[in-house]
Formats: sequence, structure tokens, C-alpha cells
Amino acid sequence: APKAEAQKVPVLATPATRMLAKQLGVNIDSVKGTGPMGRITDEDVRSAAQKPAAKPAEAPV
Amino acid sequence: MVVGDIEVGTDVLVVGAGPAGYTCAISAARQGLDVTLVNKSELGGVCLHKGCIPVKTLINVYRLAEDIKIASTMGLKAEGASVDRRKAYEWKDTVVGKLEAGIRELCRGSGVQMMEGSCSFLSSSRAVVSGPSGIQHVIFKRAVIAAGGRHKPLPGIPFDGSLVINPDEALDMPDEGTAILGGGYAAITIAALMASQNKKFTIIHKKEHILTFLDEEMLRPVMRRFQEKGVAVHAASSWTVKRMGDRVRVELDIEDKKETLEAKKLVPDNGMIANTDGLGLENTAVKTRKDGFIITGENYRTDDPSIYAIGDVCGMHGNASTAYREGESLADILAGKTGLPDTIVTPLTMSTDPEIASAGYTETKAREAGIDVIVGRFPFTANGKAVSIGKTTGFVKVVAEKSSHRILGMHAVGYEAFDILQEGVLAIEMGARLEDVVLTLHPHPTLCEAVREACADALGESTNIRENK
Amino acid sequence: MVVGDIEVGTDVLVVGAGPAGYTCAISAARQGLDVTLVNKSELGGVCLHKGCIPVKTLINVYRLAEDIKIASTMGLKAEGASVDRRKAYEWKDTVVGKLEAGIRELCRGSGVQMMEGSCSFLSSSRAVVSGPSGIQHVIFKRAVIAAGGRHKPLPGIPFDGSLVINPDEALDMPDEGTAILGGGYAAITIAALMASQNKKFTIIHKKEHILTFLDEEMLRPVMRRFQEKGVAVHAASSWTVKRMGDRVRVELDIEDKKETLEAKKLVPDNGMIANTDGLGLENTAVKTRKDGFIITGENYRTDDPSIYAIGDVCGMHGNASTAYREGESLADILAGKTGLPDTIVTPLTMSTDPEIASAGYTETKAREAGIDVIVGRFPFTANGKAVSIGKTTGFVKVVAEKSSHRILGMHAVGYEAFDILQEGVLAIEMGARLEDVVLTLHPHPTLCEAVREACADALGESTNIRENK
Ligand SMILES: Cc1cc2nc3c(=O)[nH]c(=O)nc-3n(C[C@H](O)[C@H](O)[C@H](O)COP(=O)(O)OP(=O)(O)OC[C@H]3O[C@@H](n4cnc5c(N)ncnc54)[C@H](O)[C@@H]3O)c2cc1C
Ligand SMILES: Cc1cc2nc3c(=O)[nH]c(=O)nc-3n(C[C@H](O)[C@H](O)[C@H](O)COP(=O)(O)OP(=O)(O)OC[C@H]3O[C@@H](n4cnc5c(N)ncnc54)[C@H](O)[C@@H]3O)c2cc1C
Repeated sequence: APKAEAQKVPVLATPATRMLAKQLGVNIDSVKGTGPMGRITDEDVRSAAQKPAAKPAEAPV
Repeated sequence: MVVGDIEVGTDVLVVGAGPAGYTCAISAARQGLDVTLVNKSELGGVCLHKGCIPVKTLINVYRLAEDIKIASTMGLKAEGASVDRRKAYEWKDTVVGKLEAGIRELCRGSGVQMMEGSCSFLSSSRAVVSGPSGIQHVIFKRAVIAAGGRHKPLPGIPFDGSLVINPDEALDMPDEGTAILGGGYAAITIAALMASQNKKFTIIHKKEHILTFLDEEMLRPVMRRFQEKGVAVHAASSWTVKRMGDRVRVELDIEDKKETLEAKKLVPDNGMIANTDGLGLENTAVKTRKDGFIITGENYRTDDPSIYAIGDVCGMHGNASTAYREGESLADILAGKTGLPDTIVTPLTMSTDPEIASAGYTETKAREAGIDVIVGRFPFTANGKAVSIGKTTGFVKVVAEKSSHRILGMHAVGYEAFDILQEGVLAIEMGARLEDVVLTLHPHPTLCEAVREACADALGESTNIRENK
Repeated sequence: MVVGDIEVGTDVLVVGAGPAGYTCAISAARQGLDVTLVNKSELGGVCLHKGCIPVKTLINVYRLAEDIKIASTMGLKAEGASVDRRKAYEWKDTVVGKLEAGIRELCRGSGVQMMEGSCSFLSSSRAVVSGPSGIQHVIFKRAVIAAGGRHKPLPGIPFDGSLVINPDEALDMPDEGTAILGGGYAAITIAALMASQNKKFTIIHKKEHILTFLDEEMLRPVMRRFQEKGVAVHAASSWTVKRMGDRVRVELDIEDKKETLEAKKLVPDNGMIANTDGLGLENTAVKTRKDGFIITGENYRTDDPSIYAIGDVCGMHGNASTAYREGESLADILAGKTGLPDTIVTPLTMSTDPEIASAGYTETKAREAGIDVIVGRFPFTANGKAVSIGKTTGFVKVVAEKSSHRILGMHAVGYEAFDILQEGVLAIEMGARLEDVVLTLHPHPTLCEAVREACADALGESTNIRENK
């Protein structure tokens, strides 16, 4: 359910945080935000990146 | 096939120097890659030569002529304000030339190798370029297709440049008695340019209103303007088009009755096709969709591991800012970095009179998606700067999630709407709430105060309009 | 003292109907409070009658006349573009009248009681209003002083309306041979208006440059414009002013030598004083600073528990957007809510040619504060829309914290700088980083693309200018 919701109302993370997620290979839609109103912070992204579940981004050639 | 002697080797071959291609080439070269940019026509693509820039340049001149007439009530004296069409088009060419020289400088300065000619792939590592200086072979490690798109003719009615005109070529249309068929982006842009030149013409569109991706109210000021300018606008449920000697006959179904229209010229806006013909994609593993656009996956990759594609040739957004971004993003990827993240919104801008700019959810789309939204509006008639400069047509509209007050859409129709939208675009990307905009100072007197007041209206607390809707 | 029979009782008495006062009155009345608004002159204050709006309105007309001349290279034909001064000032009055009527409607519509006249406090719960319809007593529970400020004469040289002119009254100055003394906000605004009217005049300022709250480079396009217009600009370390019959003599110390200037009119910008004379503050516990401005603490409270003060009468920022905000904030407080939080920045705007707009840390201020910053710039010569419309003067400058990339200042000088600044203002308030703006799409072609490119330049990655500084 949160996934469908996330598609309707866009993820609550600033562009810079979304960039960080991309760099760390974190799927931002699956990160739980700890900021106000569920905002995803850089720290949330970093700790998600540490979890083994996080699939790294496709490595560029 | 006759091939020349010269064989060029390059790391990255970029095909097409529109916004997508040249941005990618420059940015990749700056990051130290060996880049060759091939382009078959002028540098800058549709955006610089047929679209964004020429339209803005020409409309600005004609708008000035109009402003002068209106400003006679403001104390401005100027006799016989009018536009010398030939000179205006020369000025347009000057502007384009200046910007093209700038792009050329940027390419040179960042070490991009430039080749003029039409490029065709021979394999996944080899292409041939046929240009004014002969035929050259290029051996590449990776290639970027940024060949753009063009307008598609109506089935069985090819563009002929005199009777049936491609919207891409419609900038130069001097004649009266034209019919524009379609209510999409290109149709309306061309219509706006023609209206600014006080031409008499007809717009025929399907569906309930033109530019259906916008809330209908956003169009009202533009439709009113068309009306004032004597442009005939017909909504039809369907039509058939026939060439009749030096005329085009359009038969319309309008509310169960038929009407027939004859036009001296027809500009059909029938959607886009990709510039993939002659590209030799059959010699690569690149796949296209049924409609001809190139299929890409993660990181702009095609099905050919050494070939990427960006911009209009992929048929996604069809605007220059997206093309720029994809160019930058792909350059990073080619240089071994991660690309740029997705944006939440792609702002859309229409060079109409007045301008329309729109980003994110419209009220209609939000309701269709089942999002519970609140909406705020603020008219430019109540904005001090707009009154000061006599540009009171239009309004700003904001759409926000009801529970969180998060801004999901910002829309503006009015003078300089493109530029005043940007605060809204940033607000959406930052996940700002209505309160964030309302609590941010807006200098006075500015048009962007209307953005703030629209947000305040959504919160039900604007002091600047009497009735909160 | 003769007093009338009528005695009015009110919950909230607001003194002064400038931006601060009328906003507070309307917003408080909308929240259900019983509000009486007293004003001694026209509704709307300095902003509407002498400042922001008239300046913008007049400059716009003169700018149009200039645009017409420039646009002859763009194919625009118009003979003898000029401005009919009398008509332009009539148009200004029309604009002001329209906006004043709007404010009046808003006041009425929200139930604000309006009284015309000069207000003086008799105690902390009683005031007297002397107006055209006689003298009235008002008994109030709470009062808001929003009486604004005005310019201060030079010591010993009072304004006389003919030889020595108050900057607040300088809008109507028809004469040549004026000297403007001072390099502050009002001086430069008046100078810009006079320059737009092609008057020959002189600016004399102290310190190293005018508008010293800005980085010097922001002024260069404006100074160049003054030069083109034949405005003489003198920097002096000190000066003395003497009236000499129908002339004013100004003796200047310029780099150790003396120079003497004679002017037919002098407009000295010697800072502001509060409009507290005649307010009867001595009958209340309200305290003022040595310079006459009212002292307020938390929640706009004066030292008198029943009296609040907002806007220019407190002498803080001296701009209309702050006055509006304080009005709204105080209305909330009076209605029992908390007021609005402080903003991080107060955007400053200068109606010069081209416009200057500035928010947050300048490079100089950031370095003075010991903040390690990075800076980015982008010139309008490289912006597609600016080139299209022939408005390539100026640039955008961004100041960001080096470690975090957080945007701390945004500054723009150029066409429509006020409106394109706003994205930067929101960026600062939202705590946005350079990346946030760079990764947000900016529609093309827009002036605000220059904001993005300035941010990209600070990050060292703009594809649109060759040299990153
Ligand atoms: C009338 C009109 C108005 C528009 N107004 C706007 C607007 O205001 N704002 C906006 O954002 N967008 C606007 N657009 C859309 C915008 O112009 C396009 O989205 C943009 O140009 C796409 O960029 P691109 O780089 O993908 O492709 P293009 O700009 O189409 O460039 C492709 C380039 O590739 C070259 N090429 C193609 N095939 C080959 C080959 N085989 N070999 C070598 N070179 C090749 C072409 O010659 C061309 O130079 C407008 C479009 C039109 C038609
Ligand atoms: C030339 C010039 C240009 C300017 N340009 C800009 C600009 O572009 N942008 C900007 O933001 N700001 C600008 N300003 C500043 C702006 O005008 C002021 O900051 C703003 O008007 C302050 O609002 P206020 O409500 O505090 O006071 P005011 O606007 O001064 O209003 C005070 C009101 O109180 C009334 N009053 C005073 N005493 C009494 C009394 N005893 N009884 C009854 N009524 C009384 C006055 O008549 C007046 O109507 C400019 C100022 C000048 C002079």
C-alpha cells in the first residue's frame, strides 16, 4: 500500500537527497523517512545504504 | 557504398547536436572523455532553429508592438507601431546565430570533436558520416543517439511545404487563410505566433478543449485573446482532410452536424515521430517502439550495450529542459558517475499570449488520481506590479495535498508566467508546504507575490483578495 | 481642546493605513475582531503613493519608450517614441487609484471600520482623531501603531519643497540640474527614475560605492547605465551643504582635493525618522529610541501593554514586504494565535535599470562573518531568453556554504531581476543546497535558467559558460 501511495504523491526528499540515494544505490521509494512528516533525510538514505538488503545501482561501464 | 579514406576513432560518438546531444557532448568532454559530435544540420537542433528560441524572439517583437498601442493610455507616444516582418525574421536569425556561435564555442572550448554530416550506424562500433566534406568512417566505443524528432504527417497527406505544412516549418508562414489542425503543444505555439502577427486563421481541435493536459480554466485568458484577435476556434469530434487543387478541405463533425472548411494552407499537428530513418539502427541491436521512438531502460541504455539514447528521439517529454538534463545525466554516466535522479515534475511552458506555465498535478489530474487536494488561486488584477505595468490578465493556481498542505502543482497564466512559475517548481521538488511559500517573503512589487497569495488563498487566508474560494 | 460628541469604541485601533496597518486591520477583522483603522492621508501609505508602486509604474512607461528604440534593430517600427510626462503621471494616478480602491474594498469587505484623520493618543486606552469630518474620540482595548516613517532633512537644512526636496516627494521632480546626496536606497531609486526620464543630474555619495549592502559587482551594470545616460556620479569622503539664494552649493572632499558643485535642487537622502510627532506617545508608556523609532519587543509589543507597533515606524527594514508580514503576524497575535516565525532573509529590491534584487548573504558579508563560501555566477549574455528579447545586461550570483553547499545568498542584476530572485529566496528559506536548484528542471527558455546555471557554476559544472570562475 505505501508503494501505491508513494506513486501518487511523490517521495518527500529534496533533489539533493534523491541524488545521494542514486549515488549510494538506494531505492528512495523504499526508504522510511524520519524527518518531519516522513521526510527522507540524507541520514535516512545513508543508513538504508548500510543495510545489506539495499541493491547497489547498476554499475556504469 | 563509396567510403573515404579517413577513419576517425572516438570514445563517445554523439549523434545529433540539439539540446540533448550538445549538452551531453560538452559535459562528457569536460569530464575528460574523447567525444565526437556529429550533426547533419545547424548546431542547436529544433529548440534553437525552429522551436523555443525563434518563437520567443518573434513573439517578443510582436508583443512589443502591441504593448506600445496599449501604452498610449500610459503616456507613451509612438506613431504607427508595427513590425517589419522581414527585419524581425532577420533579427530572429541574428539571435539564433549568436546562440549557435555560443554553443560552437562551448563545444570547441571543451574539446569536443565536431563533424558535419548525416550519421548512419554500420555496426555497434562503427558509423559512417556523409557530409559536405565527403564521407567519413567513425569507430566508436560508445554512441549516444540524440537525433530528436519531427512532426508526423496525417496518414496519406504528406507535408509538401506549400499546401500542407509541417509545424516544425511553420515559423515562416506568411499567409492568411491557414487552418491549424490539432490542439496540442506545437499547434498552439504556432497559433500563438500567428495571432501575435494578427493573421486570420482557424484552429480545429478534438476533445473538449485544447491543451488537455491543463485545467480548462488555465486556457480561458488565451482563448479570450484568440477571440479578440479574430481567430476562429472549432472543437470537432472528428474530421477528414482532402486536398482539392490549391486548397485543403476539412470536413468536421461538430455536435452531430457536419461543417466544411476550406483552407489555403493546413498545419496538421499529428504528433511526433523519431528521427531514426537512415540511422542504420538495423545494423545495431537498438530497438524501437511501434511508433518509432527508441526504447531505453535504466541509464538511457538501448538494447545495444554500446548505444545510449536521449532527448526527443526517445519520445518522452518533448521539451528542451528535459533534453538538457538527460544530456548532463548521461555525460556523468559515461564518465563513470551515477546519473541524475528523476525529477518530480517537468514544467511545461506555452509561448501563448499570455504565457502559460504548468508544473505537477493539475486539479483535474489530482482528483483523477484520487488525491484529496485543496486549491488556491490569485488573479493578477489584484497584483500591484501587474496593475502598474498594465498586465492584469491571468492568474496563479496552486494544488496541494489536503492532509499535509504539500504543494503538488503550480500553474500560471499571465505575463512572464514562465519565470514566476519557477518558485513553484522548486517548492514541489523540495516537498514544500503551502506554509513554506506563504511564510517566505516575496519582494514588493513583484508578479511572484501572486504565487504567495495563491498559496495563502489555498490556506484560506489571503488578505489581498476579498473572496476566498 | 474642542472634542466632538461622537465617541467610538473599538477592540483594535490601527493607526496608519500603509502596508503594515491595512494588512493588520484586514487580517484581524477577518479573524472576527472589531477593528478601527485611522489614516490621515490616502490609503496605502508611502508604498502605494510615493514609493514602490508609483516608481514601478513610471519607470515601466519610460522603459517601454527605451525598449522601442532598441527594438528598431528587431524589426519594430514606431516613430518618435517618447513619453508624454503629464499623461504618464496621470496613468500613475490611475494605477494608484485602482489599487487604493482595491484596498478600500478589502477593508470594507472584511468589516474594518475606517476613519479619516490624524490620530493622537490621550492615554493607553483613548485617542483622538482630527479629520475632515471633525474631531472624534476613540476608546480602544488595544492599539497598533503603523504610522510609518519619512525622510529626515540634513541638520539645519529643512525640506522646502522647491530647493531642498524630500526624497519621499521627489517623484514629481521635473527639473534638470538636481543633485542627489547619498547612496542609499531612496537616493538610488529616485536617481533611477530620473535617469529613465533622461534628466541630467548628479549623484554624490559617501563610502566606496553606492548601496553598500550589495557586493560592488552587482552595481556595475547600473553604474554603466548611469554613465550612458550622462549622470555624474561623485564619491566623496565628506561634504558640506549651503543654501545660496536659489541654488544649493555642495562642497565635496574628493581624494584630498575639494570640489564645489552648484545644484538647482537638492534631494538629500539622510536616512529615515519615525512618524511619531503628534502621535501623543507622551500620554502612553510607549518608548522610542534616540533616533525616534518605536521600541518593540517580542510580538511587536511596545512598553505600553496595550500598544503594539509594526512597519517603518519601528525603523527595522524599511520595505513593504516586511510591513505586510508584520501586519499579518500581529493580526494573528491579536486574535490569540502565535505570530509568524522570523524569516531567514529579507529580499531587497532596487527599481534601477536594470533591476537589482538581493537576498541573504553577499559574498562580502559572508566572508566578514567568517563563513567559508563558494560563489557562482551566470551572465545573461549566455541566457537564451535574455538574448531573444535583447536584455543581456547583468548576471545572477549565488553564495553558498562551502562545506554543505547550502545556499545562503542569491543576487541578481538584470531584466526582471525581482521576479527571478524568488526561486533563490525560497531556496534559502527551505535550506536548499546548490544541488537542489541544479537538479530542479527550469523551463526553457526562461531568465530563471540563469539561477540554475549560477548554482551549477558554483559547483563547477555549468555546461553553458566556458569559464567557470
Ligand atoms: C514550434 C516548437 C516550439 C517549441 N517550443 C519549446 C519551448 O518553448 N520549450 C521547450 O522546452 N521545448 C520546446 N520545443 C521542443 C524542443 O524544441 C525539443 O524538445 C528539443 O529541441 C529536443 O531536443 P533534442 O536534442 O532531443 O532534439 P532536436 O532538437 O530535434 O535535435 C536533434 C538534432 O539531431 C540532428 N540529427 C538528426 N538525425 C541525424 C543524423 N542521422 N545524423 C546527424 N544528425 C542528425 C538534427 O539535425 C538535430 O540537429 C518546441 C518545439 C517546436 C517544434
Ligand atoms: C521612493 C521610495 C521607493 C520605495 N520602493 C520600495 C520598493 O520597491 N519595495 C519595497 O518593499 N519598499 C519600497 N519602499 C519602502 C516602502 O514604501 C515602505 O517600507 C512601506 O511603505 C512602509 O509601510 P508602513 O505601513 O510601515 O508605513 P507607511 O507606508 O509610511 O504608511 C504609514 C501611514 O500612516 C499614516 N499616518 C502617519 N501618522 C499618522 C497619524 N498620526 N494618524 C493617522 N495616520 C497616520 C500615513 O499617512 C501613512 O498612510 C520605498 C520607499 C520610497 C520612499
